[in-house]
Amino acid sequence: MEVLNYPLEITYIVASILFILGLKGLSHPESARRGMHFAEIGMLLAVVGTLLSGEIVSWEWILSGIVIGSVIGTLMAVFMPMTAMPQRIAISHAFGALAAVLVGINEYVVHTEKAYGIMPALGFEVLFGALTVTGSLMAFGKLQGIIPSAPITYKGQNIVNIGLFFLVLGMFVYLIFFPFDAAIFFTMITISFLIGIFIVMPIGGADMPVVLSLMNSYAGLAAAATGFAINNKVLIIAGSLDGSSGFILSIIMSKAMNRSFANVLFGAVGSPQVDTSKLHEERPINRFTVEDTKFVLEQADRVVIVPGYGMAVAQAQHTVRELSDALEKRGVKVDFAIHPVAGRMPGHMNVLLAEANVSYDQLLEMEVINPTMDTADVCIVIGANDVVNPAARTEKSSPIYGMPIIDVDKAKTVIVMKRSMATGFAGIENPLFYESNTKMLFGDAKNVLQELVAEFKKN
Amino acid sequence: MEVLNYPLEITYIVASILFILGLKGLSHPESARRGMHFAEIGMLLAVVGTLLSGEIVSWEWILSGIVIGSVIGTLMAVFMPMTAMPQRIAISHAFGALAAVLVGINEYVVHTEKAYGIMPALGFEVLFGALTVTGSLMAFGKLQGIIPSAPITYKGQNIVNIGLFFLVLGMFVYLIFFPFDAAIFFTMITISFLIGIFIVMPIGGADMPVVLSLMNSYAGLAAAATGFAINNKVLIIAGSLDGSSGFILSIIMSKAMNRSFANVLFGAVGSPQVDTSKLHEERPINRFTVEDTKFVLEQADRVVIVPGYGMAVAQAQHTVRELSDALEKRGVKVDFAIHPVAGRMPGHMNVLLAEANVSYDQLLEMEVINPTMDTADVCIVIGANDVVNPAARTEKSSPIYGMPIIDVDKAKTVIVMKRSMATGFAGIENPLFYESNTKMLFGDAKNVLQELVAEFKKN
Amino acid sequence: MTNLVELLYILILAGFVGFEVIKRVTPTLHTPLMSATNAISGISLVGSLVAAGSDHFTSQMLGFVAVTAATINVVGGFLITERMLKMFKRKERK
Amino acid sequence: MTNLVELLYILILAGFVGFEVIKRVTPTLHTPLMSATNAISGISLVGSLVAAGSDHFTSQMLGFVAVTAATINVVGGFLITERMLKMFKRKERK
Ligand SMILES: NC(=O)c1ccc[n+]([C@@H]2O[C@H](COP(=O)([O-])OP(=O)(O)OC[C@H]3O[C@@H](n4cnc5c(N)ncnc54)[C@H](OP(=O)(O)O)[C@@H]3O)[C@@H](O)[C@H]2O)c1
Ligand SMILES: NC(=O)c1ccc[n+]([C@@H]2O[C@H](COP(=O)([O-])OP(=O)(O)OC[C@H]3O[C@@H](n4cnc5c(N)ncnc54)[C@H](OP(=O)(O)O)[C@@H]3O)[C@@H](O)[C@H]2O)c1
Repeated sequence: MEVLNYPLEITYIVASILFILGLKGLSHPESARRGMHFAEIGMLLAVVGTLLSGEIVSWEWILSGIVIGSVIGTLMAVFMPMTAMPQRIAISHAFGALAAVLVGINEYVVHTEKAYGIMPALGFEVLFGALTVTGSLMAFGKLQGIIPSAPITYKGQNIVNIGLFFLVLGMFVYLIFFPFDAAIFFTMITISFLIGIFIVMPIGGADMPVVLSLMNSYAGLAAAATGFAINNKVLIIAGSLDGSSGFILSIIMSKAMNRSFANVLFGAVGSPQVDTSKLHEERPINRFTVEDTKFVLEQADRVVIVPGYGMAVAQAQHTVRELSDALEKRGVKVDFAIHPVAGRMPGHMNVLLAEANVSYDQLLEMEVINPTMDTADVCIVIGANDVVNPAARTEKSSPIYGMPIIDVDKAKTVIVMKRSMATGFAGIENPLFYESNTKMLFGDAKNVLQELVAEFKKN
Repeated sequence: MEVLNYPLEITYIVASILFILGLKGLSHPESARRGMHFAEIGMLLAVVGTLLSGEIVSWEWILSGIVIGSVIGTLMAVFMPMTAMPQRIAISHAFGALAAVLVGINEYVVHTEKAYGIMPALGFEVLFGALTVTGSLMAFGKLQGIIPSAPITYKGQNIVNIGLFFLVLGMFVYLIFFPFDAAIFFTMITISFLIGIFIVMPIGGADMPVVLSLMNSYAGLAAAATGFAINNKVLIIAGSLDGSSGFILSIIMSKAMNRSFANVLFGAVGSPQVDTSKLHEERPINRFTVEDTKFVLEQADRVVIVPGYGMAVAQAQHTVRELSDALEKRGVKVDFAIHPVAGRMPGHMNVLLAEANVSYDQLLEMEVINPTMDTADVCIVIGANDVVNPAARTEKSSPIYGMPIIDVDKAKTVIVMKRSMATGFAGIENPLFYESNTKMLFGDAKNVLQELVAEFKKN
Repeated sequence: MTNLVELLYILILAGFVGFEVIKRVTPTLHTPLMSATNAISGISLVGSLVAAGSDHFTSQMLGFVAVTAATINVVGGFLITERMLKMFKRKERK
Repeated sequence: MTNLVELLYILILAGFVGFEVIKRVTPTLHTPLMSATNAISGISLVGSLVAAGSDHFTSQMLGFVAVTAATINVVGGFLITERMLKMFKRKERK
């Protein structure tokens, strides 16, 4: 029996409570910052408590690590553009998981006798940790454009992946019974690293957000397993919180993309490769100019703006805000309709518009705005496509049938800003564009919006 | 170190999960019954697991207890009228807490050496258990009318109660350091029994629902303490669930009654004793007959029914359903508006109306119905008073100012059914009755409704 | 209590779970909630069984009364909750 | 692991808490949520510190790298979350 260090244990309990309260704060923008302060204090307590616990006998490596880590972390946080958020989260998962793997290896090689009793937890820890490290790095590479973002596939890929998976599983079971076999231990880690690479390889860049959330979940599981291995409850709790978070976000995304969750969980995520060139129907569309748009907007009492991935690509969020200001100055009521998976990351549109100083109570969720959509005079769709595709409501044969969408087609006039008739992420045709009340305003979102704002400024 | 009985521990884990899932089911009437089945299976598993754990060496007392308990429990459940629900819950709390106290005493007298190490938990257990037993019995007596329901007060009451409280606290602390003093242990239990009686004595019968919820909370705490004492995790979890439930319901009630929670927690709950005889203003009221009412209802497209404590007193729920059916047959849309503290128990109105076969999706919560209240042609208030008092919105000086109410006064016509101009639970005047669009229909709710339904049946 | 710290964690976490879960219980079912938690608090039955089933006479007596009381709670509580919940129905409306 | 059972309870309960709490996170803040949990997952720092602060050279080396990596996670994650949350403001509207 180890002797319990009660002050340390109490500190850890308090830290756990603070983490939970921190995440509870995120239920509303009002309480979010206070919540994060709770979580930060929790982390500080856990660290300081550990440092003062009496287990620390040498300080030089700790200090070096903390200083170097803080500098790198601060630089990354301060100089990173908001648009690079997915990459940053990806690489950060890799770091977190790496720490878990190293702690696990240390337990195994240094505290050998103790490690043997806790092999199940230790195995989980290094296994999940290792595949999260390389999986996240792959995701980072694809998002950053270092690795080609297209799916990399080859014949027999599934067989190789499944084979490796069972190989690792076998080694894990073997180690539980014969933990002394260090060669197998390290081989298992190496193969786990490989699996991380292999399972992300065949996944297209656009699907990376789902991968990110899964990695979040896995990193959480690795941390929880570490908690079991070193008998540390705060690790178990923090790990479970992360695990649930990643899990729930993956569910939300897969639901909103109309994919089964199993499909996502087992890594069979691939960008749909539809040849869109032949899709365009020969039905007529209505084109609008910037002047037409201004004319229609001037008549409106209520305008709803629906942003999508195109707004992020064009970096048009600030210009959108200017348009909204110009309209409000003329007494028009402006709301933003935010679809849960607009963009490429949960909450993507909200962060961009918040960055551009749009008030968060103007950002309405799909369920809130849809019932009022028929009272909108004009709906401006800015670089959104799939999330406003009425085929999800009407066409049983459509791959997105059943997915909830923003009912822009119920507004009196719909103005769609995009560069072409091209399809969005799902690669499917959008009948909205051919509706009689839909007007197409072609061009890069930022350029078009700048012209429009300039028009409003003229008089 | 005790040797762990893993199958038993796993059974307990599963039972804990099932309890949580069971309560989660209550988030919707649709999932509620399945949820309760989960909780029942959880309980069965916990009991069977314990019986098979190998710790049981004699069966006769167990079997007798289970048989007798089951018979009494079944009889109580089958023959109890729905209106006696508060009493039943009260007495049931007493039984649950009694079990906790007896388990605690047994630990102390039989497993003496072990008990001494766990005195803090044991003390909590018997202390909270004992005061819950007598407190619940008192509440039962008041609700059932065995004990006069009026507050029983005497000079110096507060001083006596506070004195006893500190006495018990002192003994508890003493026992932690000198656990061998059995006399003190049993004196402490005896005084706790007294405290339970004394704290409920000065509380009026109408305030018993708050007492009930608090007793629920205390019973939960006693169970959780038992869990600490006998190192049983499922007791801790079930106890925490009960504790939170009682706590949250007390908060909801005290909020809806416009009392501070501290006021409730520290037992200073008393029925407001306002002399209502002189309150009635000399302003004119509009009286309605049953025929008038029928006439107005026939013209209506949408009718909202607001039940209150008077409906429960008159046992009028079935007749209300008949009225609603008669109206619906004529094509009138009928909704029920349920205030969170209408009646004398959280959810009181819902249970009564469900008993009378009203569909639960017709029972709308206050927040849902209020925004639509101005589209109601007629609003029928049946034995409700405080929960429809517009003074809560307008009169800053009113004791209920700020309490959320159902905005019946926004309907085109309001028909109020009650026996007189008497006040309700809060003992305050209701300006609603003097509004020009309010019509008073005096009489016992059941009688009046029966006449009304008969009128509708005539033609 | 060698595992006091762990039990504390369990208490705190179960409190959080209880709080979150109970907060989401629909007000429509607040009365069934009261009787359901009442039934669940009969979990003291588990401790009572061990006492009643021991070979020590005092334990048996205390345990017998405790088992009876807790069983009333469990059986009565669940039956009455079921009875109430059975009443909550959605009618097919035309 | 003498307290395996308790740790399992903690894992399960924390999972329930996580599930309930995360479900209530407003979709508006899903991106900050991702970076906040990312920062919290830097809790591995606690284990890393013990390794880096031991008197065993291998531990020190493994620990040093782990401390660095986990600190990047914690510091970077919280800073970026703060930076994002600071952007969510409510304007006074006329
Ligand atoms: N948010 C998430 O968490 C997440 C995660 C994974 C996948 N997804 C998926 O991503 C999709 C999101 O839907 P969405 O409607 O936001 O986007 P989308 O369906 O991908 O459509 C974006 C549209 O923006 C236009 N666009 C691109 N660059 C533009 C520019 N510079 N200026 C103007 N328009 C531009 C494109 O048309 P042009 O080329 O004609 O301009 C494209 O049709 C959904 O299918 C969702 O399932 C989301
Ligand atoms: N639900 C809870 O959990 C709970 C718990 C504790 C306290 N409370 C309190 O209880 C009150 C509930 O409000 P409420 O509006 O439901 O009731 P109320 O304000 O108590 O009013 C009930 C009204 O019903 C009338 N009435 C009584 N018997 C009747 C009969 N046989 N036929 C027709 N009418 C009859 C009474 O007037 P007449 O005498 O003129 O007929 C009385 O004014 C609130 O103040 C609340 O704070 C509720």
